[in-house]
Amino acid sequence: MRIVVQEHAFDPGAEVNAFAAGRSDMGAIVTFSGVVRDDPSNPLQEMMIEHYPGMTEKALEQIATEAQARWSLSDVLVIHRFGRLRPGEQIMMVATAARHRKDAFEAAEYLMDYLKSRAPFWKKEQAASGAGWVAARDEDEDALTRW
Amino acid sequence: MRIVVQEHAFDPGAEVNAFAAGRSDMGAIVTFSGVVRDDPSNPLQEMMIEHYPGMTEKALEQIATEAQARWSLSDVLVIHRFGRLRPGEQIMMVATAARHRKDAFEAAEYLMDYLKSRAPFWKKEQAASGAGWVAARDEDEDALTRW
Amino acid sequence: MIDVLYFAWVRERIGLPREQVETEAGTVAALVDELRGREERYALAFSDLSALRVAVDQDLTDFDASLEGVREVAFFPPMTGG
Amino acid sequence: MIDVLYFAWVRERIGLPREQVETEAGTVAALVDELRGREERYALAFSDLSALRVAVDQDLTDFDASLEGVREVAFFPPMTGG
Repeated sequence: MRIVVQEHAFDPGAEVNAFAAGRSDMGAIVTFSGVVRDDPSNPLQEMMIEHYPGMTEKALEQIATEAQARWSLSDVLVIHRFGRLRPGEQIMMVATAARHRKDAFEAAEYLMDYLKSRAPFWKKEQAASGAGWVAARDEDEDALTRW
Repeated sequence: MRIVVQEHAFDPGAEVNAFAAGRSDMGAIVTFSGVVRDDPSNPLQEMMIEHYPGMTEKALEQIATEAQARWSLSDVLVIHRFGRLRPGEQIMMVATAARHRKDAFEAAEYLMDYLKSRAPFWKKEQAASGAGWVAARDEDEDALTRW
Repeated sequence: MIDVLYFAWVRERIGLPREQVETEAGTVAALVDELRGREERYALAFSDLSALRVAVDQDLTDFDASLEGVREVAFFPPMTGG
Repeated sequence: MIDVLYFAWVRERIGLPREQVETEAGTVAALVDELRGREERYALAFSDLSALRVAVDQDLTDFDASLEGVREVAFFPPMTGG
């Protein structure tokens, strides 16, 4: 298991290749990447991600440990950035490896659902129309009920 | 949409980076990679993947087009190899991009479920104990009923 | 004249990947009956149709499918991609 | 003495990211009541608890949670990671 919380950019392709490298015990690898999305009707200048140092790492480890307990996984990777990001930049990624695709897919969705609503990150957008905190979506909270 | 059927190896990290490059209209990217899995109790020497040239490309395009009709996707990528592969080598990958993660995850799972049972590929394994065709699993056929 | 293709263990049992078949069979099932009558290796390959899949002009179909106007028929086991 | 941390718009409304608070409050709710009584900016930040989340010693909890032996309490809006 590898959990990384960092300010600087990362290379998702290099990360997924390193995650898979030299292993033949897993048949399925699923990745999810979150990207700063722009809105042509209200151009985004930057996204500022705030987090809670200490609790962030602890929460991500708890979520990843729970995923490993629920599914048969060979490995789990979580990378999440904080600080200033521009449109098109990678915010975060998760990767899961398993013998079978069902485990890898379900675990990746679980990680994302919990990471969205239970890891202490907050996003503030600076757009053409002004600045504002991104509001949590009810459907993200609701997504947790399926697990 | 990009569909590639090829004999030679590909670089999954470079493919996912190229898939995401220069785009800020999608917030979520999901990838699935299938890897040749070894079995320590019966070491695999190689996997031979046979396919049906012509029908393969047609079937993959139909599956990807149906995924784009069912979910709101920015882009879809499917790469599948044929020929001889060794343990640990990448067999195939799919990638989906969408504004929201639910679409990207569901479409990737749909692509994989259909690709498993509806694209004309067959695997033969040459292992320590001898050679044999990989049998289709009932659960792969059953997986289609959920869509 | 129809191109008939075989894949995976169907190809191995019949011993060739494709052949041209002169037939007046109206359906895939009738073509299978003709092939079965040819030689033991065909009879063996087609002994259990539930273990086989068929594509007509590169579209998956079933054994009732018509062969009218068809150029290519392929027989193979259930697919195992991914 | 408890370290009290504020994040996102809670931090902005209160005007600081953390402070040390001398308190004998037995629960998070009691601590919130004390903070509300301090100044208008605290009253504003804590005006709607349903819009807030709380962590005690870096674990998410609720406003009934005990403060016995606690070193760190954090207040923030619902999280928006990923």
